Amino acid sequence: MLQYLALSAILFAIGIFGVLTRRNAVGILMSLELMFNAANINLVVFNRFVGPDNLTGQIFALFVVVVAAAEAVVGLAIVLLLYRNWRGIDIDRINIMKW
Amino acid sequence: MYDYVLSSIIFLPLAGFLVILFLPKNNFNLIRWVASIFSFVPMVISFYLIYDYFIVYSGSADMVYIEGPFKWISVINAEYFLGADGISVPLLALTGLLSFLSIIASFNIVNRVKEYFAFFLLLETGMMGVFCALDFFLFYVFWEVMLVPMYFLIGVWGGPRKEYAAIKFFLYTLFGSIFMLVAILVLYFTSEPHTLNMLTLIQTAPGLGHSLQLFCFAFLFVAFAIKVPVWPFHTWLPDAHVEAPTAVSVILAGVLLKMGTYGMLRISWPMFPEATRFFAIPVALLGLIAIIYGALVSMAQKDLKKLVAYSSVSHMGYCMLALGAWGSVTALAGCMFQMVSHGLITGALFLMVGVLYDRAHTREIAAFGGLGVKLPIFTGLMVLFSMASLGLPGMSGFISEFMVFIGSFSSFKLITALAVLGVVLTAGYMLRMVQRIFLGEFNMAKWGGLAEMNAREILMVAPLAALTVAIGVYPSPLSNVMKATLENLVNLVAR
Amino acid sequence: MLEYAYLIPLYPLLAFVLIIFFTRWKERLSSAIAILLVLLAFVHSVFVLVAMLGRHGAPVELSTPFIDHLIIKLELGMWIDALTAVMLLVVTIVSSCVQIYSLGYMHNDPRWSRYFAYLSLFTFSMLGLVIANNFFMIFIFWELVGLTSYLLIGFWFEKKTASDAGKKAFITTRIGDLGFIVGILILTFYVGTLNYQEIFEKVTSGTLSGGILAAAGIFIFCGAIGKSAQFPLHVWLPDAMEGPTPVSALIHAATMVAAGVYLVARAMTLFAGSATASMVVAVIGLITSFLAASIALTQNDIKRILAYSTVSQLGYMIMALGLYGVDYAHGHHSAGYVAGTFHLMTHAFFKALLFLGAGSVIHAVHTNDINDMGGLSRKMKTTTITFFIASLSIAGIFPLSGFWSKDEIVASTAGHPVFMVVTLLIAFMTAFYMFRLCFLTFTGEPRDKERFEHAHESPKSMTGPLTVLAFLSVFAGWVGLPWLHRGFSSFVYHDQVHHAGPHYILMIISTMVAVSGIGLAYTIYYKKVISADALARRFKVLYKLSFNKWYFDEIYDAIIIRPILGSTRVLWWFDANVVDGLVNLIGWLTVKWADLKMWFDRYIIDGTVNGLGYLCMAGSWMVKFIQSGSVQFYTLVVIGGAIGAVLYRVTEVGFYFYLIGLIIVALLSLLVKMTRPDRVGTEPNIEG
Amino acid sequence: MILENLSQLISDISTQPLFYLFSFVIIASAMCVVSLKNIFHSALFLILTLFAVAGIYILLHAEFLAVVQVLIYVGAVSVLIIFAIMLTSRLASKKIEQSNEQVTLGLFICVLFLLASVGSLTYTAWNTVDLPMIEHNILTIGKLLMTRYVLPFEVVSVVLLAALIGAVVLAREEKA
Repeated sequence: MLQYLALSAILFAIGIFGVLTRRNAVGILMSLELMFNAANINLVVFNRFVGPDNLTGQIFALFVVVVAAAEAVVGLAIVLLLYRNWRGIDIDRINIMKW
Repeated sequence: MYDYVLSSIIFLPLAGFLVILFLPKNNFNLIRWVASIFSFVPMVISFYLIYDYFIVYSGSADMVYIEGPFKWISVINAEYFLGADGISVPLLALTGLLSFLSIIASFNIVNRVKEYFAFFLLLETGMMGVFCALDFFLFYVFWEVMLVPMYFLIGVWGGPRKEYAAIKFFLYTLFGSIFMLVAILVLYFTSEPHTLNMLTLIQTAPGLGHSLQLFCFAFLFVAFAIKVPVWPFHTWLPDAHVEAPTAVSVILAGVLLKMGTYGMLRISWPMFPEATRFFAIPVALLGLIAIIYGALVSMAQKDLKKLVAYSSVSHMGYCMLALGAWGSVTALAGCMFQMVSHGLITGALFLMVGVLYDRAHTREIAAFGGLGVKLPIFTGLMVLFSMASLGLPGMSGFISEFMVFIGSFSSFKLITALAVLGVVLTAGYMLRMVQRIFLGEFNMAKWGGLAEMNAREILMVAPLAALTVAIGVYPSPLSNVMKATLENLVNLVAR
Repeated sequence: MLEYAYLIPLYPLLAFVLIIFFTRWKERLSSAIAILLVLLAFVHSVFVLVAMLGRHGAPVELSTPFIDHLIIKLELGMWIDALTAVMLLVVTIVSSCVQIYSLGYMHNDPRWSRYFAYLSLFTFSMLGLVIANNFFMIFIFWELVGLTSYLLIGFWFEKKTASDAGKKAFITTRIGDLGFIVGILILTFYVGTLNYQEIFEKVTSGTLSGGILAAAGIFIFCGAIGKSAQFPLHVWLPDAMEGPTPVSALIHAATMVAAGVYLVARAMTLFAGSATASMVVAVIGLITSFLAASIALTQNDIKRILAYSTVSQLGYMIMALGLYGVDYAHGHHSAGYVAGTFHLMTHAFFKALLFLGAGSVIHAVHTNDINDMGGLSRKMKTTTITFFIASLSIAGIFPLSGFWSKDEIVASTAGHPVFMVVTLLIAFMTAFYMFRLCFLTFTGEPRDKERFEHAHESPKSMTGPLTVLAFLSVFAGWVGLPWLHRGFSSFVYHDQVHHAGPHYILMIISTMVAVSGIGLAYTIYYKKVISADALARRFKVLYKLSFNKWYFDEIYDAIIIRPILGSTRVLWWFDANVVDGLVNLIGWLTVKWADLKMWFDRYIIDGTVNGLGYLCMAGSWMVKFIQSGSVQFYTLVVIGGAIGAVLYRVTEVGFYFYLIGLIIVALLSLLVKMTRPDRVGTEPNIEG
Repeated sequence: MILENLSQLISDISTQPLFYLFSFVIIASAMCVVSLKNIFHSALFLILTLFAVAGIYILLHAEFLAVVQVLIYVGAVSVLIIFAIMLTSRLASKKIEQSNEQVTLGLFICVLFLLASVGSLTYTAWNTVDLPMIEHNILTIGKLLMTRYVLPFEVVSVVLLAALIGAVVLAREEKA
């Protein structure tokens, strides 16, 4: 079980790294997807090793997938909007909320 | 019907002040006439008061027309308490008269007319209040109330060095007031129960210890002496007088200086008899110094107004000399007479100087000469007032000086004999002034355009001239007004 | 009539008031009012004199309180006795004459009405002075007389000398008045009253005596010294001649200057009680008399000669009164009192005449300098005759009035040899300078032809009074003829009648003295046997001393006036710089102190507060970079924080370790943010 | 059926090598996703990662989830992403810097996160049970979704709808 969880952690860490470092908004979204997947792996792993007598983990993973899809849709729409308004989707440039 | 007569005298000008605040700024005539009316009515009341006092109360030494004491600030037992006696009634009348005449004399003010007259009426309230207040706190409040408008009157409408003069006047007087405040506090906290009622304090304050009496006396004396002004506290006076506009000089000389001597008569002397006796000789000496010194310095003046200002120092010296002779009713009556007559004469002199200045735009004595040819009425009046000032018999100045001399001779032989020298010195500078301005060759090219006094100007000095002569010829009504009060005062000091 | 005598001064006062307030613009009417009312006063005075004669000089007193609650009673009142009655008459006569005379003398003067108003005011004051019944009232009028004298001396005030003279007169007499006031104060204090009779009772009863009496007497005499121009205050009178000549006649010859003598006579009881005071009076009188006569010898101004003559004659009277006091104090009577008062009366007439005559001359030749005159007798008959009469009278030639009064004065010096010798010497000088004046003015050849051509006799209004006064100069003295037993001496007297009787030897001596004086003048100035210039050169020192009036003006200027004026300047400097400087210094120090406080306040107190503010600002400036607007950075921080929290829970290392670690992370991230070049085109490009 | 057989097959053979294979693929491709300069390549690697995750799911007997993963992620989301990339940037041609200056810090944070999570994984006493998975889990999931989890299911559908509408509203071209 531990190696699955470790994998999930690594994947999550990579996702974090991506979120933190990617400059491209789409890239951030993709990193987010990675993190979702890491979480899903966790859900599934615990379902398999902690509560194999029911499928709650998997069902939640299912929901997560759905929500992730929805998130991706909205996120990408926002990315489009950004692109339209800023002539680019470089997150660094979008800092008008700074001091 | 006398229930609120003093309050009405005090607060009518204040009402006028408020009314003027609501008048349109550019309607000069309306403002002038409103101010005149609001000072005319108190004048009439104050005249009626002195008449009434003379008829009804002149034999008694009690306070009359009493209002209060009403609770005012109960935490410190401050009360609203007014009253008048033989000392204050003549001064009230003098204040009423001079205020009205000054307002008439101010009709030629064109700069910030509204503020000017508003301040003037406020000033009158303060002055009247000082002469009526029987509560220490009230007295102090009026004393200070009068400072502020005076400061502005000098500082805004004054001459070239007005700011300097105004600040000097204000700070100097305030400096004195602080001493007074300390003395008031001492009196308040040493009285049991704590009180600020002057009449009560006159009864109880002599019970203070010797040193405490001397302390309070000295502190109050500084406050009053600055106002008088006694040498060497006098230097604010020439500056303030010279820089102030004519009417304000009149009030300064005519009324404000009297508040110092009034304070001594009303407060210091009866409240601290022991200290009064202790300090009698120094006070008389200060008077002597002021008489001689003021006269000599006056002789050196080149500015006409400054000459008159220094003559005030000299003349108020007679009051101090008389105050030193506390044991003599004659001396104190002389002091009162001198206060009144100095108010009339010096007020008139300042008015006359103002009249001349309005025309010639200079007060340099050396600039004139021979004006007697061109301005006979002006010259006549000016000579009249100069003569009154140098103590010519038949005018009030003589009566007061003579009474002061008679009264103080019984206490101080040598000092009085030396003070008599002041009479000659006064004659010296007054005649020099008259000679250099009115006599001699007339410079037609330079002063040919000078106009004779107009009706308004004659009317504003005529009452002063008439009163000066009237008191000089027939002083006994005035002396009867103050007689009983002063006798009582002498008894109080002799305690 | 007697009980209404107080009206006498009021007539001219009424005239003054009427003229000043109502008829100033109507010149003729003004003068008419003035003259009419003074004549009324004259008539009233005549009635009073007659009434007094009827009562044999028994006094009348009336008074009203002035201020009554003082330690002494001040009152206004009248005291009529023989002396008063005589003085009233003298004053009104001279005043009337002078006012009528002025009609001619002052014609075309621009200040005509005012002139008559002043004259009326003067007459009022003088009459009030005479009629007073106490020292307070006499002092009042004493001063008023001084005022009118001032006004009239400076009447032509355009002339600097005139206004100077007026000022000098007023101030000099006022210096004397200082003494007068002190005398009055002494009386008030030690006697408690100022009423003549009450004081005199105290003196005669011996309540008041010794040093205090002497002091009171001497101080009161100071007033007389000033008013009567006695040494050392005599300097003002010659200068006072700058006034119009009729004024000189009225005020500075006949009446006002006589006020001092009147005062001494009036207060005789005081002096008579103290030999010291009387001696002072007598000595002052003698010195003055001699001094003035010696100066008169060499003067060239006609009016100044007369002025010095006046001073000299007043000294005579004062001396006589003083000697009377000395004698009386030593217990025996002499003729001094009568002599003084008698001479006061006769002198008034002939001196007024002299001045009016001089005025007439001046009116004719428009100069005061006798060197420019000469030979005027040919043109001015009346003036010449009257002037000679007056001169003879003052020189003391039998039987003119001056003879009788001067004779009495000489008689009163009996028993005082020094006084007698000097008195005779003065009499000689008087005769000499008077006739020097007469000869130079009226006889000989005109020295200034042009002026002589224009000279003419004065109008009737001027010669009329001259004639009246000439008449009086001749006959007024006859009321005091020594052979009369009910004459002047039995009417005007002090304490008791002293009838001296004629001193034939003295009469002869004094006549001889006078005649020799006239003779000397005749030889020098009429016959010109002896050259005046040669004499002057011979006695150069004396001549210079006399001609320069013994340098009194110069000495006074040097030792009194300059020091006083100097001290005024010093004091003014002192006042402006030391006293006021002290005030300003305190003000300056306060301001400086306030500046210091302000500096402290601004940089230390406020600096602390502001420093804190700056610190906060600097801190927040640094911290603000956290608010980078970069979502990723926020995420970083959130995650970092979360991890930190987890690590803390897991590892259980000290909290502060993590805190420090977090801070390090935060600072590192800040560093990153701050060093990052801001390559952001921040403006959003919003289209549509 | 096939799926079940597949999982059976997998469980039969030792899962270890497969796990490491998938893990390697996941980690490597995920790293590519976050670090490649070309965003389009990243997207492709993302697809690879998602595939590998689906493999992991199979290893864990979550066949249905694996299928869903492939369908939704690989099929829908990835396509969406690629579209977005193509819409928003001249992608292939761009070789610009794709990561910001937080790289070091981010790395540090990630390492810390790893340390923390691995640490906690190691030190946690996992309450594991050694039971076989439920048979026929697709059937069971279907049942559960319709019974016990019907409410979350509906909510999720509403969420999807909302996301749909939201995306349309957001991405719609504003009419001028």
